[in-house]
Amino acid sequence: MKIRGSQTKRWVIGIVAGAVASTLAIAPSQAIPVRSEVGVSATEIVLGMQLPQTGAASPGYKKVDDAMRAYFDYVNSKGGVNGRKIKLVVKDDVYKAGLTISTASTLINKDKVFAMVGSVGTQTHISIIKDINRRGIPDLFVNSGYSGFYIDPKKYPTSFAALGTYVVESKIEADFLKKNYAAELAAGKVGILYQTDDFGRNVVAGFKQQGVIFPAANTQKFVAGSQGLGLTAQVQALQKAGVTLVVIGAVASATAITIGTAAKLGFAPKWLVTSVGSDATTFKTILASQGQSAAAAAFLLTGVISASHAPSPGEDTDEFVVAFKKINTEFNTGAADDKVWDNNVLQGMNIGYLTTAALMGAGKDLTRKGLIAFMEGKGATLSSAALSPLSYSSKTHEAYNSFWIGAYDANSVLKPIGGTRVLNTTDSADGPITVSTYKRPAIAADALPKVG
Amino acid sequence: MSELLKVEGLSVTFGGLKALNNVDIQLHKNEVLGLIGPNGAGKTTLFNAISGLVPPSTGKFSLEGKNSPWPKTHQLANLGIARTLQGVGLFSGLTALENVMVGAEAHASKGFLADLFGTSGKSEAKLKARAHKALAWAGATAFADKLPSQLTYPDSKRVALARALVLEPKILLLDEPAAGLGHDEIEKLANLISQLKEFYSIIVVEHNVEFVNKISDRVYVLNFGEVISSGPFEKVRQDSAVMAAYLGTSIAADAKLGTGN
Amino acid sequence: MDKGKKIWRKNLIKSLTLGVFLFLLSFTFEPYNQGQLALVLMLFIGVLSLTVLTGASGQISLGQGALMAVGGYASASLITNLGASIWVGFLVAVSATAIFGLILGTAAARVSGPYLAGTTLVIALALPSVANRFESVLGGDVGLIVDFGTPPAWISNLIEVGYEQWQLWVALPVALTALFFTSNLMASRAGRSWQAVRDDEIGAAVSGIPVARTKVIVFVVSSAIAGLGGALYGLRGLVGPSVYPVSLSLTLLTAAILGGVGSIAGAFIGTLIVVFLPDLIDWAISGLAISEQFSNYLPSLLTGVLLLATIIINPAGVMGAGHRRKH
Amino acid sequence: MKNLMVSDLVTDYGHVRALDGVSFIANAGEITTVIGANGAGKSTLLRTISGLEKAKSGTISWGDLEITNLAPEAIVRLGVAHVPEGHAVIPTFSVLENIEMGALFRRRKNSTDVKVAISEVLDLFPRLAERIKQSAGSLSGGERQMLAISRALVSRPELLLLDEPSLGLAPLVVEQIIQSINQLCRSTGLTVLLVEQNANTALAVADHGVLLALGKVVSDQPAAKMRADSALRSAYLGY
Amino acid sequence: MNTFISTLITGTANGAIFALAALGLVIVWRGAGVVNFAQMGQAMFTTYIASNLINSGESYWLAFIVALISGSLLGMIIDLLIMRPLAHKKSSSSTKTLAATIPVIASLGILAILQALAGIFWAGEERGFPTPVNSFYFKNGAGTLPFSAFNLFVIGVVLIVLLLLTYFFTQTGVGLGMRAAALNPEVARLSGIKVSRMRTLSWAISGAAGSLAGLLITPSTNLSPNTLDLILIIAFTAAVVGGLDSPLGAVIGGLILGIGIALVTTYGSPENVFLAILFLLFAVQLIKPNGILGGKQVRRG
Repeated sequence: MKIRGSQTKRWVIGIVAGAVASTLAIAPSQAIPVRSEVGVSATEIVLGMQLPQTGAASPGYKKVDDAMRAYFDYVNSKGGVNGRKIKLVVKDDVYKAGLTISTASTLINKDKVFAMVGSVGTQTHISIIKDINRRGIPDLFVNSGYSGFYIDPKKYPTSFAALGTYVVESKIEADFLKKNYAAELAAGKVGILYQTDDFGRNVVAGFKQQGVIFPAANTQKFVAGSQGLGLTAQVQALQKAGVTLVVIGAVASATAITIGTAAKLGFAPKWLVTSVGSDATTFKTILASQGQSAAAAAFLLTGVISASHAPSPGEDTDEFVVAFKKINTEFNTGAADDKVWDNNVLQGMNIGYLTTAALMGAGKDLTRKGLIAFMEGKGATLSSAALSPLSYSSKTHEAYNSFWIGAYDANSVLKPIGGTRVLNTTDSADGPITVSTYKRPAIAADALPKVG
Repeated sequence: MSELLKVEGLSVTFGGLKALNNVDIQLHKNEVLGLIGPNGAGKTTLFNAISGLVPPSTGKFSLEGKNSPWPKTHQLANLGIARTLQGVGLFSGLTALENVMVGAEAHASKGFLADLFGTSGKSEAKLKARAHKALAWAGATAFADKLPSQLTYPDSKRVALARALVLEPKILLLDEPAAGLGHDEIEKLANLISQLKEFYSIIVVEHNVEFVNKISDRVYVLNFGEVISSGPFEKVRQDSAVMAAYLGTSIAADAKLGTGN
Repeated sequence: MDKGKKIWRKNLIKSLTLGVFLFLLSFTFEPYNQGQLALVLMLFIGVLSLTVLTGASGQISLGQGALMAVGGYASASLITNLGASIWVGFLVAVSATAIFGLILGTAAARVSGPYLAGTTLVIALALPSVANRFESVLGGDVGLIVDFGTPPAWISNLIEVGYEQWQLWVALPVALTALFFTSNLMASRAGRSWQAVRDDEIGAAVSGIPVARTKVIVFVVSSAIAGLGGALYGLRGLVGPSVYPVSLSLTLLTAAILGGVGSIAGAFIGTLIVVFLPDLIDWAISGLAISEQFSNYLPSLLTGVLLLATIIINPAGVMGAGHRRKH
Repeated sequence: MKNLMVSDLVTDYGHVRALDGVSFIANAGEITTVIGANGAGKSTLLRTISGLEKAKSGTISWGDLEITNLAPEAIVRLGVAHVPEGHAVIPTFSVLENIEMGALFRRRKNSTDVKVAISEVLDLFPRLAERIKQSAGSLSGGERQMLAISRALVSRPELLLLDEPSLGLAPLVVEQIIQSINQLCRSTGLTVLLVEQNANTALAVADHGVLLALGKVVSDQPAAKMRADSALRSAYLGY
Repeated sequence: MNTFISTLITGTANGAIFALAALGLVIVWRGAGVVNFAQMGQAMFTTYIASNLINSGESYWLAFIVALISGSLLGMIIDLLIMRPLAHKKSSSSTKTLAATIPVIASLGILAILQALAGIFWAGEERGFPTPVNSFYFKNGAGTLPFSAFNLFVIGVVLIVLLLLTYFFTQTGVGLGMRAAALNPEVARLSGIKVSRMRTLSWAISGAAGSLAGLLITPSTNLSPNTLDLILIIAFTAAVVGGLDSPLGAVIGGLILGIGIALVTTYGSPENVFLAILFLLFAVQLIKPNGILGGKQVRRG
């Protein structure tokens, strides 16, 4: 046909033109550029981070990046690390893995980051971890408690955790239950509500490892993200089962719905909430926007048991809390809501602190290999606001291995149960639980890490 | 003379309404059959029943003396029955030529894999040649590469006719071929149909009675879903039942009186 | 005058031309744009599946992303559980999705228009539940980690290949295969009969086309193409529910509409638009004092506006349906 | 008194020229019938007058007003009611609702007036009054036709466009409906434009006849004369 | 308390809300021939508006009224700006076959825009949403009754809305006109009914119904740009189960879905909820394509 004939002709012309253009263009790109480490110049270190800044998974977490940047800005105001200013490029992935892959590509190829720091989320991080590791890009202080990322450094040599793993935390919580609620456990009066994802399943696994197995009638679950259908049925079932203590393995918003729903049902068991779900700010924000008064929300949180590896953000006497709070006030340029001091801000500050320490430790001649070597070799010697030591080594890239158990007081501050803080230590495998003897080094007067 | 197509005792009901009641139709070889009747008499329903678009409640269908179950619409083509549609029914996204090629596909060797691997070029070329021939028959060669939306109504009717002709069917069912055509065009169409008669047997549903008179060997007159008269047009026209159906009772009586005088 | 005797030759030339062009072009690209181009090719396959389904047969699916997921899971579970090569994964993805499409199409042949749209949307939303239900095979919420791997030795010995470039090199032959076969089908009886059914079911039936069966075939073909695209898309790093969200289906639909439903060239152009629009916006607003919150959502806002504008101003899209026949 | 005047009206129906320069006058207070074979353009004529189809050229005047190509809902408000072909009622509505529908736009003006109008049409078709609560779908063909006419009449039109009321109905029922219309026209001065294929029945009651063939007026004369006109039979049966 | 009864009551309260959302879909489908996939996106948007008002100290009831009014305004705007031009646009021959799907695509475009706007205005942040009445379950001595004042409020409000809508559609002239315009636009126009105005009205009513559903469901689901997608799917399924043409069917479908989901969650596994919805949708379409109360006419589209 005439039309198609002419179209074929156009294609042929296209081919030739394209080929010519391309061969011309190939020449310069074949020249090998003088290589220096990506993302590092004499004056700057570019770091990348991705997290859900918006969307359903964003509550709480969206504050972490602002806090990190505030700390880096503070460091920069003091001259940076070895004369280099730290620049943090942040991408919002809305907690959709498809998008994470694209934003990671942008960070790596367009923004040319030296390393990734503090990325948030398990499902999203899974989608890029292999690629980041293959490229040898340091993937420091990942905000995910999923042990699969860290326990086998041969698999993911560049990824390091920022949190204790879900399994470690759950094992320590299970141990706490066995010691303090033995009667309830024996009577089958302890139940669990968890979300059916890696996080929820890891929580169940941690308890199981310690021999705490929940009877079927006391076990309720929901599909992560589908709390949109309400959790009334699950809470009612727990109420009917007559449990007096409920473990919640869910994110903060679902935890808030659960405890709020239970209150409405007149169901008031003891709650044990994993640290992920016990974010006091998110908890109170959600209950408050449900129309609960601040007092009522605080009341619901009072007495809830949780675990932490760090001081509570409400501990006004803790030297790290005091120092970080001051930096937050002076340097945080995030939105008004995102600046409000809480555990998310504390976590962000802490990652900023650790990142600075690692960059210092990697030395003046900053390379990716050097940074990872430092993390594996000396990472465990770094100190931070956390009350737990770090476990980085060539055998594991887990971070904190110790947790203390506390309960929220009327001011929504997590306070050690029994008044004295006891840190328990274990690993993500079958290791025993022991009491930690770690003493956190003090923070320097200028609130900068001292390495080497 | 053997019947090519025979429909016996055909009834069609819609809900409680009897659209066709015990209709018998025979079509002989190389014959043009006219199907006429006032609005709502059931002409198109009869076509639709023959072409499997509406299910008959009773009735027998036989082709070349052989009884067969009522065909499904897409089987018509294989049985050698082609039909045009009242609303023309061309495929708006395809050119006139491609429209006709679709009609010819029943004759083409089928093969999804050949299509997939692009090796159906030869049969494509054959289809194209056949389609061009059919377009030529229908006098539509000039607009082979046009889309239906670019055609005038009479031209698109030619393409629709070509799409039916390309099947080289035994039986051609033409649904209101003259509707919407001008005087000259109707003249040309009548000529074409008398040429086609050499090769095909044709049933025409049409409300232009003059046209039907010109082309048909025999006509069937339907009213209220029943055949009220049949035979050569001249004879049927004098039938008082036909006059009553068309003109109303008393005027039919007047007319009869008139012829009587 | 081309007698059209060798459909495959014409389409092969067309596909290879595009392939060679993109291949050579990729050398001039930075890794970022190589990656983006690879993404275009992956999504292009998905859009092609809609071109077949919506463009050729008039059926609409909001679950094309879910079909891609079927392909992704089929190939990924084979790769992770049995250590199969990605090339085997593609074949299995196509077959598995074709079977799935057969089941879906048989059911879907009974519904059309908004019913089909709604039903396919429910399928897309139910995907995470299915992944959870069969956690041991499908990896639950987390999904299955797969990737393009590294180029074989005979290539990497020859030339240094970046990861993005390797993505592109894998995506290119796969996309071209899809392009080649789709072009063949659309240029021959199969495509013609699909369009006939789309335009006038009764007209198609009296022309001897079995309408119901044809609709199912279209579904199978479309699903198989989507499956291939899904397997490829999964190789970016992960096959999991959050890789194939409902928004992926909507992206495909947007690309198909923007480019012009039913046009293969339009599918490519539409995909280029949806992939590069965010970059374009980034570039356009850089230097403007716009809040991050606003700039984050600007691409999806503009995509929505573009979609509405297209269907209001010119529903035939950039290329216009049936453009190749316009005189 | 208003006459309906149609001049040089051209309307395309899809691709087909359905009306090709139609001109005639329907006198006030009379029944004018438009007859012709299938496809002559009779229905298109009514649909163009009532605004359902757009005229390509030509004018339609209703009294002093030109109503060409106004929206149907506006034309109804000017006192022109159209009963389309095929017993156009809404089957899931009750008989009363179908009738009320026709008076909706008048309701705000005077609701007692509407009640009176409804009772008037029910007087005209007492069979509908008996079935007032029944759904329209349960009515016989003839009753549905009566209902469709009632729906139009309740808007108190001055001109009634009636399209093939006899379609598919038994002769006796047709007779009854035509007579009701005749009676109404004579008693109230309603102007009626009656489209019929059943020429005799229509001409029997009409004052004036317009014969259409292939979109053109072939004869326009008093009904009594037309009955004897040979053009009539030729248009229908091809003499 | 009895598990079965409490499940039933929870299911009924949720089902009443689903019914409302499904009813909104049915009204626009009947009135304008569009399945509006943006409906719960509109509801999400207006609920955010209400939430903002409440957070800034206004009373719940003011926010409630504002949400309903903005819901109906949003519906009207969508019709006037997008759907009406689309309907009036002469479909060119090449897109004629896409005519039925174009409104669907348009509604998806609207959904995308609304969700993007929610991101721009409210950062897509997840929020709770208050209830106007106490949502604590009633106490009976030591035990707890299986319902709260809010449950009663929801069921009551939905009942009142249903009664009002029934009255509106069957007893008022405008309602009659809307039904007529939906069922037979041509006869309606010949009766002097302004059909396009009736369509706009159905968009407005549907928008308000959707908004109300949003206000009532978000206290138990929280509010984020995507939470209500789920409700759309459930409402769509409810409407198809009941018959897209039947308002009563929508209500029954909503209740079936509400109670069904509660039963699956309690006695089955919450992981199966979606699969159950999908199964129900397929089963109805295969066995009774026009729904439980759907008309006999061949489905459009």
